[in-house]
Amino acid sequence: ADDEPAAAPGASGAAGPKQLRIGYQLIPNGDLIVKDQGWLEAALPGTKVVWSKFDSGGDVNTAIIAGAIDIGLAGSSPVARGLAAPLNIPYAVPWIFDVIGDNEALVVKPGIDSVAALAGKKVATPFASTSHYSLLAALAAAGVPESGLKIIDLEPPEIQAAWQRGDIDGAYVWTPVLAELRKQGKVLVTSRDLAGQGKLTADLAVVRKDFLAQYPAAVKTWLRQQDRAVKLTRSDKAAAAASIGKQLNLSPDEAAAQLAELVLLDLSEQAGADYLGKPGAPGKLAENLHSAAEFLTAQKKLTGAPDLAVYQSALAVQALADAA
Amino acid sequence: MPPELDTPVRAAADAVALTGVGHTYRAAGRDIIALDGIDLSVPAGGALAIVGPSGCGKSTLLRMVAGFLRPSAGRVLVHGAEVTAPGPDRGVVFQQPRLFPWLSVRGNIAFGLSGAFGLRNTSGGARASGLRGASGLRGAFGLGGRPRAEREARVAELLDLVGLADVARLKPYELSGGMQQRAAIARALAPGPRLLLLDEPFAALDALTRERLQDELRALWRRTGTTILLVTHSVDEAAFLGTRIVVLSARPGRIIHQEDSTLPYADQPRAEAEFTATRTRILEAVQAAVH
Amino acid sequence: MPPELDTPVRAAADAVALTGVGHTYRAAGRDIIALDGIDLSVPAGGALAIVGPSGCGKSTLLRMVAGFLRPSAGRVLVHGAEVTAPGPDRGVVFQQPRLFPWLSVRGNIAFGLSGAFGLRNTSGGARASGLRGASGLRGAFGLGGRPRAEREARVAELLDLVGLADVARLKPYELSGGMQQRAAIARALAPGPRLLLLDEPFAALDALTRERLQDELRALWRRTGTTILLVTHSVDEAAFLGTRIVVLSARPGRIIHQEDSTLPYADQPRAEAEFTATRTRILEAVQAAVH
Amino acid sequence: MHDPLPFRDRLRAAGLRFAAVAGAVAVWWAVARAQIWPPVFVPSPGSVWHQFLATSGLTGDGDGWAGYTLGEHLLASLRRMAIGCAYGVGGGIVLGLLIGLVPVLDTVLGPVVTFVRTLPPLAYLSLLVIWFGIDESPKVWLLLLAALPPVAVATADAVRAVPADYVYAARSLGAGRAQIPWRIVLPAAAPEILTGIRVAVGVAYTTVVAAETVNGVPGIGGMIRDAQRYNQTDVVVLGIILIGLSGLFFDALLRYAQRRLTPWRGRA
Amino acid sequence: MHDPLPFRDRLRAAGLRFAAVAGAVAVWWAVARAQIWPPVFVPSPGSVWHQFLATSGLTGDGDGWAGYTLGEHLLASLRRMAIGCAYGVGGGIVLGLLIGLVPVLDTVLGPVVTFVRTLPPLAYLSLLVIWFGIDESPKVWLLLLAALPPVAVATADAVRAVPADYVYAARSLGAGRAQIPWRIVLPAAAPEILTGIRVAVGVAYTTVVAAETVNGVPGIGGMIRDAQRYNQTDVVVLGIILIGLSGLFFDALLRYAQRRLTPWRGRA
Ligand SMILES: Nc1ncnc2c1ncn2[C@@H]1O[C@H](COP(=O)(O)OP(=O)(O)OP(=O)(O)O)[C@@H](O)[C@H]1O
Ligand SMILES: Nc1ncnc2c1ncn2[C@@H]1O[C@H](COP(=O)(O)OP(=O)(O)OP(=O)(O)O)[C@@H](O)[C@H]1O
Ligand SMILES: [Mg+2]
Ligand SMILES: [Mg+2]
Repeated sequence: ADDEPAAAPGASGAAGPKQLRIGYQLIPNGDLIVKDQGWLEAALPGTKVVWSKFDSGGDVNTAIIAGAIDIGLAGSSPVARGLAAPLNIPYAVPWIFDVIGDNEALVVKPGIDSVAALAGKKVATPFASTSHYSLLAALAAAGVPESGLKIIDLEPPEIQAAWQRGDIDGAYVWTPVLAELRKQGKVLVTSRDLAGQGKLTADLAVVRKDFLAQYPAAVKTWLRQQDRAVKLTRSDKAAAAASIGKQLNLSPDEAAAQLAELVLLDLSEQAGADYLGKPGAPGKLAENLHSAAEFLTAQKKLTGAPDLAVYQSALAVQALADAA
Repeated sequence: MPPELDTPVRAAADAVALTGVGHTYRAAGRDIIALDGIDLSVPAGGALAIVGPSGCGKSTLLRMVAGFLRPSAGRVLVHGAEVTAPGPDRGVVFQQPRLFPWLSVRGNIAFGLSGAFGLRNTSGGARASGLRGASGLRGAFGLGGRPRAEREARVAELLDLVGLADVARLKPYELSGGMQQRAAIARALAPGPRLLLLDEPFAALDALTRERLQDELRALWRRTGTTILLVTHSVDEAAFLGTRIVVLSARPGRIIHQEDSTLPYADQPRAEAEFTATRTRILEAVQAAVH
Repeated sequence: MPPELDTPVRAAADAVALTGVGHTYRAAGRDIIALDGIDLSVPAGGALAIVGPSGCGKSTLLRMVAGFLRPSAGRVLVHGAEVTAPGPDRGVVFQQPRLFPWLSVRGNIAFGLSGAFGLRNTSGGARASGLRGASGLRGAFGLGGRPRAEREARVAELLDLVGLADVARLKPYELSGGMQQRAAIARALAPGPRLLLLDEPFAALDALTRERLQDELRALWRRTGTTILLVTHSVDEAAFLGTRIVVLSARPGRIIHQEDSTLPYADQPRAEAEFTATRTRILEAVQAAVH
Repeated sequence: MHDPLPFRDRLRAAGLRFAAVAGAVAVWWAVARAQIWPPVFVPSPGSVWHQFLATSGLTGDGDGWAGYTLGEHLLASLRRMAIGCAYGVGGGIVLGLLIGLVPVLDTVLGPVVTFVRTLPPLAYLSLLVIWFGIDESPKVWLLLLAALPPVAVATADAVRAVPADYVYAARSLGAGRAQIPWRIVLPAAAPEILTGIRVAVGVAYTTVVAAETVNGVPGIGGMIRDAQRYNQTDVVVLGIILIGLSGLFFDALLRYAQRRLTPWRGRA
Repeated sequence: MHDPLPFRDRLRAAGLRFAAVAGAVAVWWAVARAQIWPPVFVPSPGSVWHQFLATSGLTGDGDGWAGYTLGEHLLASLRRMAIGCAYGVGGGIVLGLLIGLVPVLDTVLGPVVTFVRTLPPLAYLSLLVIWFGIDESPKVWLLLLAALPPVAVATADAVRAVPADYVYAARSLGAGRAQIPWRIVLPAAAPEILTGIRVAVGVAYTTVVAAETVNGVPGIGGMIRDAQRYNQTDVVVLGIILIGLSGLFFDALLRYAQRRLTPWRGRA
C-alpha cells in the first residue's frame, strides 16, 4: 500500500482541487510527518496545499462551518458535538489520526490510591476536551458521582501551576504537562485503559462532505499519505520522530517518547470493526461518538444525541476502502 | 446666516437691535439675573461703548449679539435678522484672548482668511477689510478665497498693526498677556467683519500701546463703516470711540444712562472740550451704577 | 524656605534684591531675551511699581521673584535668601486669574488658610493678615491651623473686601472676568504673605472698583508692612502705590527709569501736587521706552 | 464643548434609545430568521430569551447553568470586577501620579508600566496561578492588571497637562510639595483620569472571560466559555448581553460622576 | 506640568534606565537560580537568550520556530498590529468625534460603543472566523476591535472638553459647521486623543495572543501559544519580551509625537 506518490496525480488528474486547505494541530501523530515531509505537496502537484494551525477541535469545527478549511483535525468530543444538533456540520470522518493512549491520564497526588478515593477531592481538567470526557468516564466506571468531588476547569499550563502549589489533588490532562505531573504523582487511569473499556477517545480527521464528493481522488491521495506516515513511524521511528520533533520544536528523543504514547493505526487497521470499519459495516467508532453525544446530553451540553445512524453515516468508510 | 449679508447695507438701518433682552444664568442652585430689560440699538456704522461695573453683564450682552448665548428674554437682531448662531459677519475679541494654542500667532491671524471660507465672507469682507490710513497700511484687502500672496500680505499688515511682526512664529503660550490680546485683535480684524464685538480689547496693554490701538481702531471704523460694539472699563475709551455710550447698572444689568456723542468724528477727540464733559457725565453715571 | 522666615524681619533690609538678572526664553528656534541686566531692590515694607510696554518682561520678572522661573543670569534674593521655589512668604496674583476651577470662590480663597499649612505660614502670616481699616474689617486674623470659625470669618471678610460675598458659592467659570480677578486677589491675600506679587491685578476692573481696591491695598500695606511688587499699566496706579517706581524698556527689558516716591504715605496721594508731576515723569519714561 | 443653544429633551433621548434598541433587536431577529449565518452563530432572540428564563431560575423548568443561577454567575463576576477595578484604578492613579510627577520614576517606572501593559494575559495566566492559586485571587489580579494601565497612562498624561500655574499658585499659598498631588494635580487631572477609568472598566470587562478561564464557575465569563465550547451560542449571547448591559450601567454611573465632579470641562 | 526648574540630563536618564534593566535581569536571574518556582514557570535568562539565538537564525544551530525565524514571527504580528491599530485608531477618532459632536449620535451610538467595548474577544472570536475566515482578516479585526474603544472614548470625552470659546471664535471667523471638527475640535482634543491612542496600542498588544489563536503562525502570539502548549516557557518568555520591547518602542514614538504635536499642554 506504500504507493509511489506519483500514482496520485494520475488519479486526481485535471479534476483535482485548486487548493487543499488543511487545519492541523500540534499533536505528535502522522499528520505532522506528512506536513514536515511535504508528501502531500509532492503527491498533488496541481494543488496548492495550505496548512493552518488550530488550537482546539472547537476552532476546527468553526473553521469548517466558515468554509475556511477542507480537512481538519479534531478530537472525538468536538466531532461528536459537530455531528449533533445544533451544529450538524456536514463533514465526515475518513481517518483516525491517533487513538489517545498514555498521553492522557488521570494523575493524582501520592496517597490517593484509587479513583474511588477521589471523593471529596479537587480534580482539574480542561473542560470540553477528550480528557474531560475520559475523566468523567473513569469516575462513572468507578462509581464516583460527579457531585462527590470538585471538578475544576483549568487549561494545562494552569493545571501544572495549580498542581505545583498543591491547589488540586489530581488532574486528567495530556502531555507534556502530564509528564511533569507524573514526576510527583501517580497515574490512576490512562486513556489507553479507558479505550480498552470501550470509552475510546481519539483525534479524528474530518473532511467537508461536499469536498469529499467533489474530489474523492484528492482525499484518496491524502489518506495514502497519512497511511504512509503511520507506516514510517513503524519502519523508521527515528525519522518519524525527527519530523515530528521539528514541527513541535522538540528534540527527537522527546518527540519519540511522546509519539510512543499514542496509538497510531494504519490503513488496514483503521478499516477494522473496532474503528472506522468497512462499507456496509461501519465500525465501533460510530458507537463511540454516539455514546459521547449521549454523555454530553446527560451533561446538558447537548439538547439531544442524534441517532447512531447519523454517526455511522458520518464515517467515510468508502473513501477509506478506495484508498486501500 | 442673515440673508441681508449679500445685499448692500442700508446705512441708516440698525446694525444691532436688542428689545427687552434679559439673561439669567443658573449656578449653584439659584438663578443669577445677569441682564434685565435691555433695549438698545446701534445704527450701522455706529460705535456703541458699553460701560458698567464688574459683573454687570457686559460680556453676557456681547456674547448674545455674537450668537454664543441665547437671551432668556427678548430679541437680539443683527442686521435685521434674529441671531441664532455665531457668524463671520461678526468679529469677536473675547475678554480673555482665546487664541488657538495649536496655531502660531500668524496661523491664528490667518485663520479667518483661509480659502475655504471665501464664499461666506466676501460680502461682509468688503466692509472692514481696509486697514490703511493712520498706521500707514495700504491697499484694499482681499479675504478668504483670495490668492495666497494677498492673504499673506494682509497677515503681515495686521501683524504690523498690532506690533507682533517679530513674534509671528511664536505660539500663543509663548506670548506675554498683552501680546496675546493684540494677536486676538488682529485675528478678529482679519476677515473684515461688518460688525466688531470687542470685550475690553485693550485692558492688558500699556497706556501708549493702548492709545495707539484706539487711534487705529477709530481710523478703521471711520474708513470702512464697520459697526463697533465695545465693552470697556475706561471712561476715556468710551468717550473717544463711542458714538453712543451706554452705562449699565450693577447686577442685574439695566441701562441707567445712555447718550449719543459726535466726539469720535472729531479730528482730535481727546482735545475737544466736550471730551472732558462726556467723561465726567459717564463717570457720574458709573458711580451711580455701583452704589 | 528661607531661614529668616522664623525670625523677626529687619525693617531696613531689602525684601527683594535682583542683581544682574536676565532671562532668555527659547521659542520657535531662537532665543528671546526678555530681560537683561536688571539690578533692583525693594526695601522691606516698600512698594515697587513696575511699568513698561507690553511684552517687555514685567511678568517674567515677577515670576522669577515668585520662584516660578529661574533667571538665566544673575541672582534673585528674597529676604536675603536665593529664590529656588515658590513659597508661602510670597503671595502671587497672576496676570490671568488662574483660579482653581474645581473649587468655589470660597474654596479658592480658603485654600491658603487650610489647617495643614499652619506651621509654614504662621510667621509670615503675622505680617499681612490684618485687613481691617478702610474697609471696615476688624480683628487680627489667624491663619492656617487656626480654628475653623476664625478661618471662616477671615474668608468672609476677604469676600466682602473684593465684593464677592454674594457669589461665594459659584465656581470660577461662573464669574465674570473682573470677578475672577477679584477672587484671585482675595486668594493671594488670605494667608497674609510678607511679600505680595501683583501682576496687573486691577486690569479687568471698572474705574471705581479699581480705585476702591487700590485704596484697600494701600491701607493694608501701610497697616501690615507687607512688601509689594506691583506690575501695572496704569501710570496713576504706579504713582499712587509705588514707593519706588521702575520703568522698563521694550524687549529686552532694561531699567530705563527709576525713582523713589513718598506719595503712598500721603493721606490723599491723588490730591498731592507731586502726584501729577510723578505721573508725567513716568509717562515720559514710558514713552521713551516704547520708542 | 457645549452646544451654543443647549436643549435637553430627556424624553426624546429615552425615545431614541428605545427605538435604537428595538431596531437592533429587530435586525437581530431578521438576521437570525434569514439564517444568513448558521443558528449556532446567530441564535434567535427567542432562544436567548428562553435561555434567560431557564438559567435565571425565573421559571420552573430551568435550574440555572452549571449549578448556579444566572444571577449568581453575574454577581460572582461583578464582585471580581469590582475588586479588580477598585485596585486597578487605585493603583493606576497612584502609579500615574508618581510617573507624572517624579521625573526619576518616569524614567524608570514609565517603561516598566508600558512593558507590562503590552503583555498578553493569556501568556502569563499560569504565572498568576502559581502565585495566587486558583480561587478568587488570580482572577482579581488579572482584572486588576487589565484595569490599571489605562488609568495609569491617562493619569500620567493628565498630570503632565496640569497647568503649571496651578501648582505655582498652590505652592505660593503654602501648600507643601506633599500636598500638591492630592490638592492640585488630582483635581486638575480628574477629567482625564475619569476618562481613563471609563476605558479601564471597559478593558476589564473584555478580560472577564480570560480571567475566568481559571476555575471560573460561577462567573459569567466562565459560563460563556463553557457554553461556547459546547456551541450553546444562545447562552453565550445571553452572557454577552448581560455583560454589555452591566457595562452600560457602570459607564452611565461613571459619566454621571464625570459630569458632577468636573463641571468646568469645556468652560474653564 | 513642568518642573519649575527644568533640567534634562539625558545621559542620567539613559543610565537610570540601563541600571533598571540590569537590575531587573539580575533579579530575574536570581529568582530563576533560586528555583523558588520551577523552571517551567520561571526560565533562566540564559535559556531565554539561548532560545533567542536559536530562533532568530543568528546562529547556525537553530532554524527558527515552526519554520519561521523570530523576525518573521515578529514582523507578521507587527503587520497585523499596524493594520488593526490604524483602522482602530482611525475609526475610534471618527466615532469619537461623531459621538462628542452630535447629540443624537451620542444618545444612540454612545451606548452601542459602550456595549461593544465590554464584549470579551474570547466570546466572539468564532463569529469573526465565520465572518472573515481564518487568514489575516479575523486577526486584524480583533486587534481593530481592541484598539478602537479607548480611542473612541478618549476622543468623545476630549471633544466635550474643548473650550466652547474656540468653536465660537472659529465660527465667528467664518469656519462652517463642517470645518469645526477638523480645524478646531481635532487639534484642541489632540492631547487626549494621543493618550487614548497610547492606551489603545497597549490594549491591542495584550490581544495579540488571542488574535493569533486561530492559524496564528507565523506570529509572535501564535508562537507563544505553541510554546505554551509544549511547556517551552523560555520561548514564551522570549515572545513576551519581544512584545514588550516593541511595545516600548512604539510607545516612545507616540510620546514623542505627543510632545511635538501638542507642546502647549500644561502651559495654555
Ligand atoms: N457661566 C455662567 N454661569 C453662571 N453665572 C454666570 C456665568 N457667566 C456669567 N455669570 C454671571 O453673570 C453676571 C454677568 O457676567 P458678565 O461676564 O456678563 O459680566 P461683565 O459685565 O462682563 O463683568 P466684567 O467687567 O467683570 O467682565 C455675573 O454676575 C456672573 O456671576
Ligand atoms: N513661555 C515663553 N516662551 C517664549 N517666550 C516667552 C515666554 N513667555 C514670555 N515670553 C517672551 O518674553 C517676553 C516678555 O514676556 P512677559 O510676559 O514677561 O511680558 P510682560 O512685560 O509681562 O508683557 P505684558 O504687559 O504684555 O503682560 C515677551 O516678548 C514674550 O514673547
Ligand atoms: Mg466681562
Ligand atoms: Mg505680563
